[in-house]
Amino acid sequence: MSALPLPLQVSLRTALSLLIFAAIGTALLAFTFDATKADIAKNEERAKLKLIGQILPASAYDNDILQDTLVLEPTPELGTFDPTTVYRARKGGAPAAAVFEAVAPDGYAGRIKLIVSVYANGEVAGVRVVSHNETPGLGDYIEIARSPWIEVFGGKSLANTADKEWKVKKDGGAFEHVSGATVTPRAIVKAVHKALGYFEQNKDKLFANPPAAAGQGAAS
Amino acid sequence: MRTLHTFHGGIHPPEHKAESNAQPIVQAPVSKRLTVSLRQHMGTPAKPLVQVGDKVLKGQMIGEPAGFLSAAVHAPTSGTVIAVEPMAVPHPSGLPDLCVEIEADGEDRWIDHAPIDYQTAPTQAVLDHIRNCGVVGLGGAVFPTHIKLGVQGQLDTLVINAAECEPWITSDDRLMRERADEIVQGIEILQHLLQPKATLVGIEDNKPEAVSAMKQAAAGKAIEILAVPTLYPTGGEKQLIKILTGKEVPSGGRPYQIGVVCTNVATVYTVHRAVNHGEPMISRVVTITGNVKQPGNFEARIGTPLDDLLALAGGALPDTNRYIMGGPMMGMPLPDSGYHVQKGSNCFIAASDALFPPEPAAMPCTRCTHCAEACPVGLRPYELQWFIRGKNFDKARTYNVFDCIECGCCSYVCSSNIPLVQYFRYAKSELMERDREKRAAEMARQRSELKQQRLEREKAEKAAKLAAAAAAKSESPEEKAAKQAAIAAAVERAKAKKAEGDAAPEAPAETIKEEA
Amino acid sequence: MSTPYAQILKEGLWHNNAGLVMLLGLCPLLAVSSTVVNGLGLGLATTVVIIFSNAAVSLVRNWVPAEARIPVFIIIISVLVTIIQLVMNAYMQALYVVLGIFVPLIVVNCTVLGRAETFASKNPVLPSMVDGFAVGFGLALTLGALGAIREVFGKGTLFSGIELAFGESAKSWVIHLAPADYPGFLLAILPPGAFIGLGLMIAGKNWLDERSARRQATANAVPQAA
Amino acid sequence: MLTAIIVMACIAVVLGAILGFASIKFKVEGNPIVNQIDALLPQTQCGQCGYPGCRPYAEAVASGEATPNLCIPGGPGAGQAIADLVGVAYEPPGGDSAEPAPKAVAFIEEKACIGCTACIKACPVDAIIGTTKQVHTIISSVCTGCGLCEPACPVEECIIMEPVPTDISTWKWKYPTYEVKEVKKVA
Amino acid sequence: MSSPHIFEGHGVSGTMFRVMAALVPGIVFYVIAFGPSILISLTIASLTALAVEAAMIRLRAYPVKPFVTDGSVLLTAWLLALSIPPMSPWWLIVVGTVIAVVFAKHLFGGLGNNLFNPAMVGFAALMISFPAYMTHWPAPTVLAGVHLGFGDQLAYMLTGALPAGMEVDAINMATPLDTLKTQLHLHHTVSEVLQMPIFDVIGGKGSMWIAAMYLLGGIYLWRARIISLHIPLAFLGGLFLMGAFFYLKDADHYVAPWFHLATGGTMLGAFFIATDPVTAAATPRGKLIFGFAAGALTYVIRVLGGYPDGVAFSVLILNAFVPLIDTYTQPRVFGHLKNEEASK
Amino acid sequence: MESYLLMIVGTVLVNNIVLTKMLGLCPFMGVSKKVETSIGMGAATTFVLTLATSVTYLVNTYLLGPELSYLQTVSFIVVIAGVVQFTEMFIKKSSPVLYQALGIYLPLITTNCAVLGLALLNISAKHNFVESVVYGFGGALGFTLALVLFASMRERLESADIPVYFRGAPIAMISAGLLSLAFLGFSGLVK
Ligand SMILES: Cc1cc2nc3c(=O)[nH]c(=O)nc-3n(C[C@H](O)[C@H](O)[C@H](O)COP(=O)(O)O)c2cc1C
Ligand SMILES: Cc1cc2nc3c(=O)[nH]c(=O)nc-3n(C[C@H](O)[C@H](O)[C@H](O)COP(=O)(O)O)c2cc1C
Ligand SMILES: Cc1cc2nc3c(=O)[nH]c(=O)nc-3n(C[C@H](O)[C@H](O)[C@H](O)COP(=O)(O)O)c2cc1C
Ligand SMILES: Cc1cc2nc3c(=O)[nH]c(=O)nc-3n(C[C@H](O)[C@H](O)[C@H](O)CO)c2cc1C
Ligand code: SF4
Ligand code: SF4
Ligand code: SF4
Ligand code: SF4
Ligand code: FES
Repeated sequence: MSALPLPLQVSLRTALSLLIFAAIGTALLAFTFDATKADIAKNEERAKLKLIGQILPASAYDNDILQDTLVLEPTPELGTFDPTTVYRARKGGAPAAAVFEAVAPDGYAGRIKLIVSVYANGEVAGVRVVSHNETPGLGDYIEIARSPWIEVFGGKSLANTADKEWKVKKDGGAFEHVSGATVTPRAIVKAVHKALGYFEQNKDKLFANPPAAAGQGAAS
Repeated sequence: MRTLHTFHGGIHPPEHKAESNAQPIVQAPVSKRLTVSLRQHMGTPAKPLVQVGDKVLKGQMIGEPAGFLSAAVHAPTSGTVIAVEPMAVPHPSGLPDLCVEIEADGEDRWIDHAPIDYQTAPTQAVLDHIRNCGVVGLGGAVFPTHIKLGVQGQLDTLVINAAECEPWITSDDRLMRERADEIVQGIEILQHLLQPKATLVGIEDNKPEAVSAMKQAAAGKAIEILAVPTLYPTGGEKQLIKILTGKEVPSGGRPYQIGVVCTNVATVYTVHRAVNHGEPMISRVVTITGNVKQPGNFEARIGTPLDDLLALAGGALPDTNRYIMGGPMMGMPLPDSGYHVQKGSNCFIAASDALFPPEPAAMPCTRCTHCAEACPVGLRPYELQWFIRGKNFDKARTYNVFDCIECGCCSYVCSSNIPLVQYFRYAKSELMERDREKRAAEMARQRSELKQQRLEREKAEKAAKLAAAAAAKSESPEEKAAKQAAIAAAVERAKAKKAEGDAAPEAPAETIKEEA
Repeated sequence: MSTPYAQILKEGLWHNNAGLVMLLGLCPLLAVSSTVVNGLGLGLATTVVIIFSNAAVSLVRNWVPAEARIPVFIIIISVLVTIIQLVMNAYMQALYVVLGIFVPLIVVNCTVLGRAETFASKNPVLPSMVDGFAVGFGLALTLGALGAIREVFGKGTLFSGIELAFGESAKSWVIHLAPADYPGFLLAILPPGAFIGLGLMIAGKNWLDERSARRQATANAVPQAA
Repeated sequence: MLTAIIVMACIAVVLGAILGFASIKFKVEGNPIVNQIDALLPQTQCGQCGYPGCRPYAEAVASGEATPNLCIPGGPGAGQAIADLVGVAYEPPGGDSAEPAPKAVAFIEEKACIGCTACIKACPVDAIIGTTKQVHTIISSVCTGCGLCEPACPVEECIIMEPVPTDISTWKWKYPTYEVKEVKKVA
Repeated sequence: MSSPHIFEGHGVSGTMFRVMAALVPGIVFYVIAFGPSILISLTIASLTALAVEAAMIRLRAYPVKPFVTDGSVLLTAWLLALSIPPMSPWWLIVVGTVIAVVFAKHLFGGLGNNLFNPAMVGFAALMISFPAYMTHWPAPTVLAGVHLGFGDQLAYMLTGALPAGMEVDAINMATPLDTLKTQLHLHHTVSEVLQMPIFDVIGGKGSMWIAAMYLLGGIYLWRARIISLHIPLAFLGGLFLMGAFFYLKDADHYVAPWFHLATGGTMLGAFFIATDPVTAAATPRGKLIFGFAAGALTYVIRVLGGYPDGVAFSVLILNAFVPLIDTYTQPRVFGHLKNEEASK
Repeated sequence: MESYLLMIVGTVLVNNIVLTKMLGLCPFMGVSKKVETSIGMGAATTFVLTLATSVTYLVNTYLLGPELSYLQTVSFIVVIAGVVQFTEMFIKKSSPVLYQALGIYLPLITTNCAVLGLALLNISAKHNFVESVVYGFGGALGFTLALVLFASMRERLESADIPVYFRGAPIAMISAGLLSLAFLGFSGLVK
């Protein structure tokens, strides 16, 4: 080794020590990763179930909802630009409800991402806001952590609420809103309304194919 | 008709010329005692030529020019030298400076003096004559005039500064009204020496009488008399040159670089007295105004006590509590009347709090930019004071503090009453001090490196020598001992000397000054 | 080169506090300190990383060639951080999600590398770990304190979000300091509040330090005068 | 696991090679920082910093061997500037911040001088002229006032440090004192 | 003491009180349009500001009197009070004033040292902290179905209580700018939106009168040589040009530029806020850049951004640029060449 | 094209990495005493950041993939260190002048968490290659803008009469706070 020119020698020495440390480090990491993999996956599952649990009572279904999924291509009616996952709840094998993503594009400060669960009969089981940029302190009462407002959708359906009632009170509709911040609820009401329409029209397709292969739903 | 140009900024303070410009110049009697400072000009002070007890004649040189940037000082009357020592002089530091005090013998006897024929004499002789007559600029900077008049090369314009833009002062105004012909003769001397293509006299248009007197005197000569708009500081050399010629003296540069020489009218008059009459500069016209009974202009000997002049003006009113030498914008404050006329004293103002209300308390700068709008140089005084307050002098330099002419416009308009000019003077003197220190440090470093090199060289030489003398025997122990004994003896001697020296202290010997 | 442990602790916790004095590791300090729980959570994670990275660096310091020193340290630190990341994800996922990108960013927290460089690479293992603890815990305390200030002003609570770390049952630990209709001073929680809050904390530390220096000075002066 | 290690190993080797190469290629030639520090020092060459002159001290600071607060004539001003330059915190030297003494120059009482040349050797800037057994004189315009010659002289009261007096030509304008601000009195 | 020995400056308080005087006509019309509550806001803000200023100066051991009486803090308080909705709760005004005076002014060293416009810092802090309170303005007296007297307004501001049987919605409404923005968001066209009653009174006439009065005050400031016209004209120009550009592009979705000149904080901003000498650019060219950019940015924030009015934020953003602007727009100094200046 | 422009406006003004995302604060505080140096630091960071985001994108897409995602942190930081080192070499070789100007800042960039932060954000935002590069470049521009503005403000504050306990770091923090407050005015500009 000493026969090599100095720069090369030093390069080699550096590379070698880095190599050793990188190898040891990576081995350690790989080991930890393996050790925690199961826990992490379980955690993620639990978190998802918890979210779904908020908008769909566990009693409403008996299948493994996280495995019974369907990937939707971007859908303008739902306002989505990326593929999204639909979780399908079944009771005794019959369609019970679907949980899917919808986006309200015209919030005060951009897109508001929702997750909506709808019973097979077209009735809303629940809605939650997943992410939004609305003004803190003004438009953020749509978060369940701040106010129960978002629960106004429970039980609403196209059948029991006429199309022209799918508006905030200020615009003559049926939905409450906080005075001074109508833009946000207006956007959400519109989005949920559209999502219901989409659900009605594609109900069969949504529940149609057999449960997707395992693993597809876990990718996120 | 020549088109006049303008400069940025400027202000219109109340003029207060009427108080003193109505009466003719009064000849002030020779005072009993005259105190003449040897620092009557910019540059190196004159070297005293007289000692206490010497008899001097009027016009006798009592201080000789020391070096190039210097001018002579003369006895203003005949009499006896009674003191050559530091005395109070008008200087912002309030420090005393070397003066010659003369007790007048009342005879006022001239020393022999003769005019010089400038048309025929060699230029250098004329310049030397002017220098020996102690002619310095009377416009404010008291710059030795012979240097300005010795400019070589093609001169474009000779500018005669008769703007007299400072409020209250009227000495140039009276001089022009009464002695326009002499002034024109003086201008002709300058024209002869400098050969300018054009000669322009700038007079502020608030002195119409002076303008017409000068126009009359200059009729038919190659001298243009121009009335310029009244705006302080039109009389600033660079500003006047800009107004009259449209040219700007480059920053840090001198007018001659753009082919201009600018002198004050009173200076020109003094040149005329010196050249055509052979009279050295021993008197000047001084305005006494402000809080006095009868303001006016007086032709007074250099060294005349201010008190005597005040008496001629009817005395200062009772509420007078300070004096200003010069105008209210650039003049120097004097705490009392115990000062004397200098060559540069164009005016003394007796001040009271009623006439000159003390400056209100300063508040922080609000960046209102009034100062920048008023600054004739286009500086931004608010930025400068901001940096200077933070002791960030380098920034002050990059923001051109050295271009400030200390005209005071910014302080005058400052809506927060900040003494801006003082900040700038402070910063300039700090920066100059730093530059001096830097030069000194640079020199010290070079010398230290030289010494280091020398030591190394010597060490090397010594090593070589030692090697050479390795065979030969080294210094004998006896020799060494002898050396040491010699040193010890010297120490003893010195101690003894010191013991006796305590009784008879000696004047410290001068340290040798290296020529810079 | 080893310093007495008390000295190390004092330096790290107060005199050379990473957040307040050295102004290192500012991003996590400012970005995640919107509540006490977030602040302390990341602070403690950082502390663990510094302790172990200091230990590891101190262990291998004699075997690493000079020119590979920094990269090796970086590898060590990033491996440790990833381990913490995985462990947090497995056992405190909620908190992990909230802290987000700032967990992996512990790698570039200059404090960690700084301690490895200036202390651990020159000292034995135990003092290095103590130093790691002192510096890390000093940072964690700063984070917690800043989080407390911001949380109290911004939400009127303390320890909100504690359930992220300790599960739903911990929700009752949250302290409500303000009446329910406190409108919340959002500025404190938003980025400007983070900067201003830290500025106030540093000024407060300056004030405390100067006060104690003045006290010490008068205490010293008295015996002299006597 | 194996892929993981291989991937990381590749990255590490590439980086290591680059680093090693770089560390040789860019060995710092000379240290320009020394000149910058030297420029900030007062060049009094007094040795109060504990180094034989300003440049050696500058070298010491640059190498991290000395702290920036040792130069007494430079005072906190120079110290702070150097600290900023090399990026360390400036701490005032221990004890009360001694105001730098007013500038003085050395002066040799000619009657006392024995011409031993000891002061010449001590003077870092060669401000003293004279040869063996001759009366020595100091060129005051060159003297930095470092005072090193004073202790070197074997004769007492031969070399005296004389403060440079302020006169009209060395007088400086003061900071304006017109501020509304009152200085807080420290209890 | 040294030269000069004569002075002309009016002192800081002279300047500040004259600026306050210039605000008075605007305030009078404000009272006519929105009722007397603005006077309560002004009082609360002024008292808070004076108290906080005195406390800060006391803490710093400076002489209290000259600073507290210099009027600058009162001006800050007034401008803040005029920017936040009248009938805001008292604590909102107090919090805003404290932030303005303590954080934006005194921590930077007090008068003359601050980088950011204190009143606007106070406003912006309130805007992001309490948007719910900051976006709702009382309906102009003519529009409100009910009329609140002075006592009612005072009680509402201090306790939040309305006279029995009255709802907040009855007296509050979004401002014209806010309404315009929201309605355009709903894909209405400008002409449809301008049919709404609110534009009749405020956008059309009420607020135009207030704006005209501020303009009048601004002209007085200019005549009194307290401000130069560089900033206001450039500000209005920037706003107008942006407005005209978008208006000409699509008149259905962008309202005519003169609407922008007459609404919101435009006139107050152009003549009283962007001109704050301490925090605005100070070189002549710098002032033009500052004003123009602030005006243009005001439009951008109003029309494309998240806030109904952009004056405060655009002034604050430009405040941050002031040191750079000032550095690179230094005017030529006498005797220096032109290009010499560019390189600082 | 327009979407990239919007992305740049978004990263520079609306979601400025320093003032809103709070990344890269150490150099933001540390290298902002002089405008001149801040420009140098900004330029150096811009170069490195743009390069680093593209290289990390490639590493992530082609070397790591989803299975090895747990190696992101480790591999990215190593790659960044390499990029910085490489940049230093390259600049020194190709432009000594540039090296004079930027050289001293380069080592500081490795531990600038904006670099790693943007690389990680790119992954979580699922940007494609071009987007990653634009995002990195925009982020760096935002960093430079904030840094230069802040430096100019600090230069001016140098002479301000700041209360004693607030001199230095505290007032710098508070100025940064107000700067970030001002930048909140851009929010909503790009949805
Ligand atoms: C800074 C700011 C943020 C706002 N944020 C929201 C928001 O997030 N959601 C919302 O619905 N309205 C928000 N608004 C209010 C809207 O501009 C508009 O005034 C309001 O939605 C109209 O409601 P109204 O019809 O009940 O008066 C915000 C206003 C401002 C000034
Ligand atoms: C050849 C020549 C050289 C000069 N050199 C200097 C000089 O070195 N320093 C100086 O202050 N003035 C010098 N001056 C004089 C200036 O131009 C100027 O007249 C003088 O400084 C007084 O200007 P003021 O009263 O406007 O300050 C020189 C003039 C000439 C013609
Ligand atoms: C602000 C300012 C105002 C001046 N005003 C006059 C003036 O009114 N009249 C004058 O002769 N010199 C005035 N000077 C002095 C001139 O700049 C210049 O020094 C003088 O004209 C040169 O002539 P001298 O060497 O004969 O004095 C002023 C200088 C300054 C800085
Ligand atoms: C023309 C003018 C405009 C002013 N505008 C404001 C302003 O918008 N906001 C403010 O807080 N102070 C303003 N002031 C007052 C004062 O300059 C301000 O409080 C300083 O920023 C405090 O240092 C203004 C003063 C003047 C003379
Ligand atoms: S004193 Fe200096 S800065 Fe002030 S106006 Fe005159 S030239 Fe300008
Ligand atoms: S005039 Fe006075 S207050 Fe106005 S900017 Fe100039 S220095 Fe500042
Ligand atoms: S103390 Fe300062 S001046 Fe003296 S030698 Fe050392 S560095 Fe030079
Ligand atoms: S003469 Fe003395 S005091 Fe002066 S530089 Fe030389 S050693 Fe120093
Ligand atoms: S922690 Fe972000 S740059 Fe240091």
